[in-house]
Amino acid sequence: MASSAVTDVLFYAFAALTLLCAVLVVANPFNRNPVTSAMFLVLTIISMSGLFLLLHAFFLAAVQILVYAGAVIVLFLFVIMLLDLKEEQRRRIKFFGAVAGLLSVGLITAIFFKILHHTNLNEHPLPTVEGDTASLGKLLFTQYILPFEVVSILLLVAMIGVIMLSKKDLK
Amino acid sequence: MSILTYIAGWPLLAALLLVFISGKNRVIIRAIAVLATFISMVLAIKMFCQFAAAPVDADGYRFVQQIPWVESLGISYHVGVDGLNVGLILMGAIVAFAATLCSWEIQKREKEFYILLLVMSGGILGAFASLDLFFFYFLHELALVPTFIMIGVWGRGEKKNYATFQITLYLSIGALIALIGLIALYLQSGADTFDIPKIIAYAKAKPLATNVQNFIFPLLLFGFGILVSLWPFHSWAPLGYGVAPAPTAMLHAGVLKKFGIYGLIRIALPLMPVAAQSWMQIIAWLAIGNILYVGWVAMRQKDLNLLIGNSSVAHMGFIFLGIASLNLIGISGAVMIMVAHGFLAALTFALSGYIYQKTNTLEISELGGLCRRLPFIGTVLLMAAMAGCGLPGFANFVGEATVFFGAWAQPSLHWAVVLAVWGALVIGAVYMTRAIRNILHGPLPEKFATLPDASNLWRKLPYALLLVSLLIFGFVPKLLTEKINPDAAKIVAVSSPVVKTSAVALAEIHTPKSEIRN
Amino acid sequence: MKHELFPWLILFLPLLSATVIALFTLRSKTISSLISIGAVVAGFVLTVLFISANGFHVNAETSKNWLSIGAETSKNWSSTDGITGLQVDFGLKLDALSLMMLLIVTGVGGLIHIYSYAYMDEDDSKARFFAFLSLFTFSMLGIVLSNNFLQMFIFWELVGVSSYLLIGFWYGKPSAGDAAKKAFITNRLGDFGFLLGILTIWGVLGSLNFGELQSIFAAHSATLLSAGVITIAGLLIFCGAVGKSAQFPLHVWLADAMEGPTPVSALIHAATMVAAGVYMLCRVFFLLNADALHVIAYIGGFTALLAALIAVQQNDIKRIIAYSTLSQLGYMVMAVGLNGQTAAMFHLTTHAFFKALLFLAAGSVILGMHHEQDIWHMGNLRKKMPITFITFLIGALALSGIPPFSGFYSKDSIFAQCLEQKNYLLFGVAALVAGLTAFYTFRLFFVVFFGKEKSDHAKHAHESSLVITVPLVVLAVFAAIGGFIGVVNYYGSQFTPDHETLTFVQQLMEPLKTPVPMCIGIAVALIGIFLAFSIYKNADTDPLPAKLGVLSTAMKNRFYFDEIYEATFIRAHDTIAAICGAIDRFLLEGFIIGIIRGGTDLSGRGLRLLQTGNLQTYAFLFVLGVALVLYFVLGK
Amino acid sequence: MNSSFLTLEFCVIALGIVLMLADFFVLPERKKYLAYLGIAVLTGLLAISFTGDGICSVFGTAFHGSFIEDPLALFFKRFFIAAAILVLFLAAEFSDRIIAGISEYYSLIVFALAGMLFAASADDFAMLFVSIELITITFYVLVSFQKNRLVSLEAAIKYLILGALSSAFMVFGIALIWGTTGKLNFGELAQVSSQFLDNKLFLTGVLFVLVGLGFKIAAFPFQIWAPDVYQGAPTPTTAFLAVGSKAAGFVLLLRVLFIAVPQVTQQWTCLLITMSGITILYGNLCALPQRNLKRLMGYSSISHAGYLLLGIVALAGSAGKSTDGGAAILYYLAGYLFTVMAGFSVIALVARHLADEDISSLAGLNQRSPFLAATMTIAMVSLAGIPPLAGFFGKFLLLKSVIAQGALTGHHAYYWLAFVALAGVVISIYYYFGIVRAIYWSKEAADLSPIQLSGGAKFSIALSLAGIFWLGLFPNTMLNLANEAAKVLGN
Amino acid sequence: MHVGLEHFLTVSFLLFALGLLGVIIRRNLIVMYMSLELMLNAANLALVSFSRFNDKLDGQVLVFFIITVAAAEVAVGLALIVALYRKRQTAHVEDLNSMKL
Repeated sequence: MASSAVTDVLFYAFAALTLLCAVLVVANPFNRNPVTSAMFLVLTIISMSGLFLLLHAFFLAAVQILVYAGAVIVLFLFVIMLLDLKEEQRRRIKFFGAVAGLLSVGLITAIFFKILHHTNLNEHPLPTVEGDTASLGKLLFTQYILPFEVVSILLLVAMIGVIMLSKKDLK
Repeated sequence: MSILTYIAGWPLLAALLLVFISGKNRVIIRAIAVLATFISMVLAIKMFCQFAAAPVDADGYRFVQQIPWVESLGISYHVGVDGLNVGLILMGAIVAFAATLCSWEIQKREKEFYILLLVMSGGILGAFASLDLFFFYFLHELALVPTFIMIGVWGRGEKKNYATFQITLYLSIGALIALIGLIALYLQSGADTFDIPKIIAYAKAKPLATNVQNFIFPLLLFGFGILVSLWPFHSWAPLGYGVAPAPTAMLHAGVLKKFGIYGLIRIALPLMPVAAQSWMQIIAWLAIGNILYVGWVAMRQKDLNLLIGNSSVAHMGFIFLGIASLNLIGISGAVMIMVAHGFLAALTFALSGYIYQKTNTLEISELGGLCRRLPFIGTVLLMAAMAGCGLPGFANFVGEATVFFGAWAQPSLHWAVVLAVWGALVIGAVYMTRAIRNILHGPLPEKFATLPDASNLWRKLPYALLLVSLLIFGFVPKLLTEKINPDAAKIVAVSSPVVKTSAVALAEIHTPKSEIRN
Repeated sequence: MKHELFPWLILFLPLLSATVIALFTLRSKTISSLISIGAVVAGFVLTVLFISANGFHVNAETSKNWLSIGAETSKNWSSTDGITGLQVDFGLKLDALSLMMLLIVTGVGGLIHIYSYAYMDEDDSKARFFAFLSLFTFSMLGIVLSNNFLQMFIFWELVGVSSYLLIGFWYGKPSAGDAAKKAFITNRLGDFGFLLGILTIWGVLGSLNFGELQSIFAAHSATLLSAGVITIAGLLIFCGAVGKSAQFPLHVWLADAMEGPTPVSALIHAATMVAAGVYMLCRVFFLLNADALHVIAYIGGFTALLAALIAVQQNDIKRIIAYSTLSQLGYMVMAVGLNGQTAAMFHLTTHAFFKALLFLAAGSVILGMHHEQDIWHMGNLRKKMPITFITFLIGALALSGIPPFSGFYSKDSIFAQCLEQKNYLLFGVAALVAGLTAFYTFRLFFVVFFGKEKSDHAKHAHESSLVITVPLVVLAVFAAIGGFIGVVNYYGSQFTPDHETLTFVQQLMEPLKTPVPMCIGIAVALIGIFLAFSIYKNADTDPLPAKLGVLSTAMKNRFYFDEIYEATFIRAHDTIAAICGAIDRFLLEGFIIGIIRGGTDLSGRGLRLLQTGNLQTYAFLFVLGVALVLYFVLGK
Repeated sequence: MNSSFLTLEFCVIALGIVLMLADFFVLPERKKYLAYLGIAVLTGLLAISFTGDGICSVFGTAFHGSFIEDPLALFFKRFFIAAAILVLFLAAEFSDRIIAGISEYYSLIVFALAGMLFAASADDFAMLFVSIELITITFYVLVSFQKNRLVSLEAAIKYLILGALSSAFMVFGIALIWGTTGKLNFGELAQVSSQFLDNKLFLTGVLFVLVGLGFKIAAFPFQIWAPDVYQGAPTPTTAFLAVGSKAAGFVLLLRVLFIAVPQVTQQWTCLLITMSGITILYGNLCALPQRNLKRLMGYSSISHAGYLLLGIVALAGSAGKSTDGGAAILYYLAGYLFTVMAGFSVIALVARHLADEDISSLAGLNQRSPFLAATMTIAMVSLAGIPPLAGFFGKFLLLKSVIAQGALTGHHAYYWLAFVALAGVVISIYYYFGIVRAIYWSKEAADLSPIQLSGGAKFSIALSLAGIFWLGLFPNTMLNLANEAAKVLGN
Repeated sequence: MHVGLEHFLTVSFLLFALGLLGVIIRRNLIVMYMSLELMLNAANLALVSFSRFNDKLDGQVLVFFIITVAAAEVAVGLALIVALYRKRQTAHVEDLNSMKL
């Protein structure tokens, strides 16, 4: 890491953005329209790809933006628009549910941090790996060829499923 | 093939055959059922007669047959008899035949009824003949399930569902606790086989550790105990028998129920002598619970079947007392009662079944004076009641008296014997004679003026058969005891220390001032 | 020993007869009754033949092993090894005691059988009746011939059940059913003690055989007879006798048992069954020590007095005789308690004659009266039923102890025994009872046979048929001469080794040896008869209640024993039963099972509430689950 | 690389594609019979798996260790194929109720089968992930296939959200495991996992994977989805979910717990005991008041997951010394397959014209079709674990393996677990017999018209029944197979 | 302080927790679904950072798979939601209430 100060600043910036946007996805105090959530999700994803860049995962950073921001979120928006979910605002988050949810999530988070705190992460001083397309592709098509193929079937299945679910009934 | 395989196999085979016969052929179905149980009974009698002459294998069993079944677990189909189960198998086969004859009156879904009845008969005969722990349990369960179904489908009365529920749950719990005990036993024995003779031989050389014994013994005691309606886990029995169709009650109360005790004697005592010793007093207490408490409960019953059911539970107490005595006399007596009570319970339930069929009620207060219309049934019922209160001449007396003597030989059980004798001679007499007084004696209600008695030989046969069996063993108990003794002695040899009865008593004689308190 | 087979035949002929009747000839009254009579008469003939061939003092045993478990232990009873075996023989003990009893049972029993032939003629179930009679005879013979305790217990029980069957013979009558039940249960109470006594003896000595036990006792009498456990055993065994011989406090069944047909009353309650208790006490006399005997004597005496008092105020002809039986049995038991087995057995024998006679005569009266049993509905029957009248008179005299009738001799020997033992209290009781006996017997006698007819039945009464009167006459003869025909000899030689055989004249004069008891006995009897004569000669109603007041009511109501038992023993049992029943029903069946069932059901229904169908809740629960597992594994 | 290992998988995928494409060439009314094509092919494959030389008898790894062929994998592959065959029979019966396209339905079943086959052979976390996702996503679609029924969609969405949630946990777990150890392959992980026993990050990772797999098998506390999904899904899907998906979860669970991280598993015996006990009780207790047959089967399936966990507990406790627990699981699953298929076949056939599958719809079944009545009875009795049927011997083996641990270690927890299992069995007897009672002696039987069975239905039910009896009466063959397969899990 | 693995992991954990929270408290199916995406992304972030600091690429390959699978899942999920909406005119969890207890 050549300029650690810069990367540090960038990390904090991206991390803060990611988390802030994530909070706004989940619990936007001003607006609970799903569209807003989706937009903040896009932001989250984009700032995450910034983090990916910091980690030298260039290919994934690109994929993240292309697939997630470009395709998945668009899909989300498309569906939201299709469904016309206006009455969402009228329903309020239930107090009890929120407290219980916060409590259990808080518990998990607390355990997380306790664990993280207690774990000695043996750091490698000089990471050299680069997540470029070529090396990733090589790995994907040699060692991970089988999962890759399975994923292709998975996509086929998903396709069949989506078509089946979306098509109008003939009868 | 061992004759035992045929004894248990014929009813099962017949059950299988019935599956493929249309339910409309009532006569054929009955004929097959009767024939199968008849053959099985004849074979059982033949086996009983040939017992003494039959060759004995190395472990002391006769008519042995062994076929490996699951080698990796050490399970094999292994049947054989010795003195402990020869009487039970004979009794079971006779009762099965009688029960089949008594099924004459089942009107609806006969085919299914006979199938279940045959499965039940075959299963329990197989369980008694089995010398492999797994099959022993397996076949018992096989016989048990039809009981629930029969009570549920063909039972009578308002409490049918509740009774079915209770008997199912109780017996399942009992069987499963016993199963856990048996599995633990199999594992702890270290013999790596389910073969009973092998386990016993192994345990003789390498006895189970005391703490292991103390852990497993109660599992078997209470597991099997629940199956035998050991107090205070008895409440399923009277109720269940109260609603059960007569043939089911006959087979279950008569034969199937003995499985638990047989298991205790066959498995628990020889393998866990130390634990048995330390549980002796508790078993005696529970036995007294059966005899006295349930006897009193029986006094309160207003329904004939409930009364018989409770009395049958009370009788189990004598068997447990015999087991608690842990000596040759007591255990021989226990085995004797098992056989005797099998005939008796079957007989009484057959009779109550007949009465119910004809009068449509078993409320004692509604009956009365039946002797006038039912001389045959009435006489047999009277004799059964007398056998039930331990009258000499019937096999029950021999067993009970033997148990009393056996338990008396254990000075620490004197108190129990006193109470048990009270239960046998007084309480038993009270409820039995009360019932007889109210059912057979007194004036005959108008509505029963045309009751038909058991008219022909077929109808009389099951009752006569059971009664004669009771009388034969009552008059000539040696037929059984001679067979029981050597094998009971083997069990006692491991499970009982030398009893110092007369030593104690005589020491007190020599010091004139001392008193003996019971 | 000649005719070894005869005793077996005697024993089993009645059983055979019962079986044959039950299985084959129930439809034919005549054949059945003849079979039954034949069996018992044949038994009598065989007994006579056997005795004439072997004499009374055979002292033999024949036995077969019946039940054998484990090793023979009786032989080495004194070793310290525990009892490991149980040996029960089926054997016959033949000595003067049992042979005399055989004669009585088959002889008197035979007469009763014959009498029944006519008495039960009208009954549809005559065949069944004779089957029961045969069964009863078999059981009684079994008791008599038993050579060991368990066998005796077996027949003891069989006697109980056959009496149950006979008492409840007219099962359609509710009272008969109740009486049978009562007799059976009361007997069972006694048997409870009996069996425990047997167990105690066996537990100590390891044997059940009378002969073996006797020799053990003979060899170790000092240690054994002073042991507390033997006292207890003796008393427990005596309980059996209390039940069967209807001693206080188990005397309540006997009077009710009169619900059975009259021959049954005669057979069971005079000659045989009730005598079994006394017989048994004599049989096992060797193991009764002084303490036990003491108790026995007083119980006997008390019973005698109690029953006599009750008898004074009864109005049912059979009940009066029944209480008289009780009272006489009290005598016998008292005699045993006073070491007078000979006297006891003597009285038992004569009593069998005259009491059977009285019962049968009463039966004849009842038959003549068309089944009317209340004495205050009778009267003036002496002319209409002369044979009955005469024979009844003989019986009554014998019962009252008027010389030279048999009762005089036997009663006198009991009196003498009291004095010999210097037990003046019991002597006083005995004398009082003798007076009462004479009084109530003749009360009955005068009311029934003298005075005027008190009902239409009495006016139209008639003498019974020959089949009935012939047994009466035969019994009357024995009741008259029974005192001096050698009975006492046979018993004496059985019980007292140095007994000298008396000649006929010596027997006749025997009471003179002890003039005091003789005189007192005769005196009180005469007083009793005189009182009865003066009060009841022409009485239409009983004047006594007015004079005795409360006492009379108490007597009439049998001193409220039934009520007391009802209120205590039976009530207690019923209460306990009710409690147990309630526990069973509500606690075990209802509460505990209810809780388990309800708890299971409820927890099922409760848990199910988690499955709200709401995805949010599901997600929450899922996450909560993860959190729990995390915490469970790593959180600590 | 030995790609002949993949013969079965290739054939199955090809079959799936063929079935899918056949949609274009087959007349609509004939499409129903495509199932029989699938059945024929799968039967052939099953036969090959037993007889084929060099196809299934050679064991080893392929694709850089991400794919493993061993007896355990082979056992499960046969199991899955058998399950798929029976499900296809059922689906063929069900075809008239699937309006969205029956050939797709068949092909999706076959694709799910492919996912299961991959899962059986998965030997690293990547394979684990993709195969399990293949199964899950296929099931989302399969569950929603009766999209004209609201419950079907609703079930699918519940399954989807909760499934995705569990996937997220699993993925995160995989990330943590890989992050701390640097290994994805199970075998390699096993060699290093002992160094990470106190690395809580690693343990959390394993735990999260466990969460994902626990979700698949519907073990407490991840069981919550099962009743709704079982109830809403089309019956063949439910059946496949109950056997196939659950078994896939178990094979992966076995591999992860006992091949990848055996030492960790050993540490967690206590957790597993608790999970198993509560799962048994939960399933059985909730089933008690249940009236909807399929929902009841959902609860029952939870309890059976609990019983199966007994075997896992035994394996965990024995630390690889004894594989009895594993064999018991395999045996139990085999029995469960036949039993559940028989049960669901009856439910599907009886509730054909009914809106819901209430227990009362079974009323009078013994008059409508004695064969179906007997089948249902036998299935329920077997599920309750009563001899001489498959369920009994399976439970016997499971109990035995657990008690063996109790006997060996002297820990009472094992005995308590056995007692809990016992209590569960007793409770279950009650509701299973409730079903039997409904068949034979309920009074209000509205519909008494006889039920016509097609040849295929008869055949498949007969097959299931034969399996139930075969496993109950002649356990030897299957037990040997199971023992052989379970040896993989020992050390 | 030098930014290291634990910083990235902290972000990842927080992201995961936020996603979890969203699934629990939001009632709109689509938003729930987005929250699930957040959780998956948290895993991705963890994998990528581990990949960097472990000096191995396998993690990134996994991320690749995860993204693909997630996309497929989203497609199916959204199709389902649409199908449900067509049937029931809602995308709200509380309206999914036809099966319970």
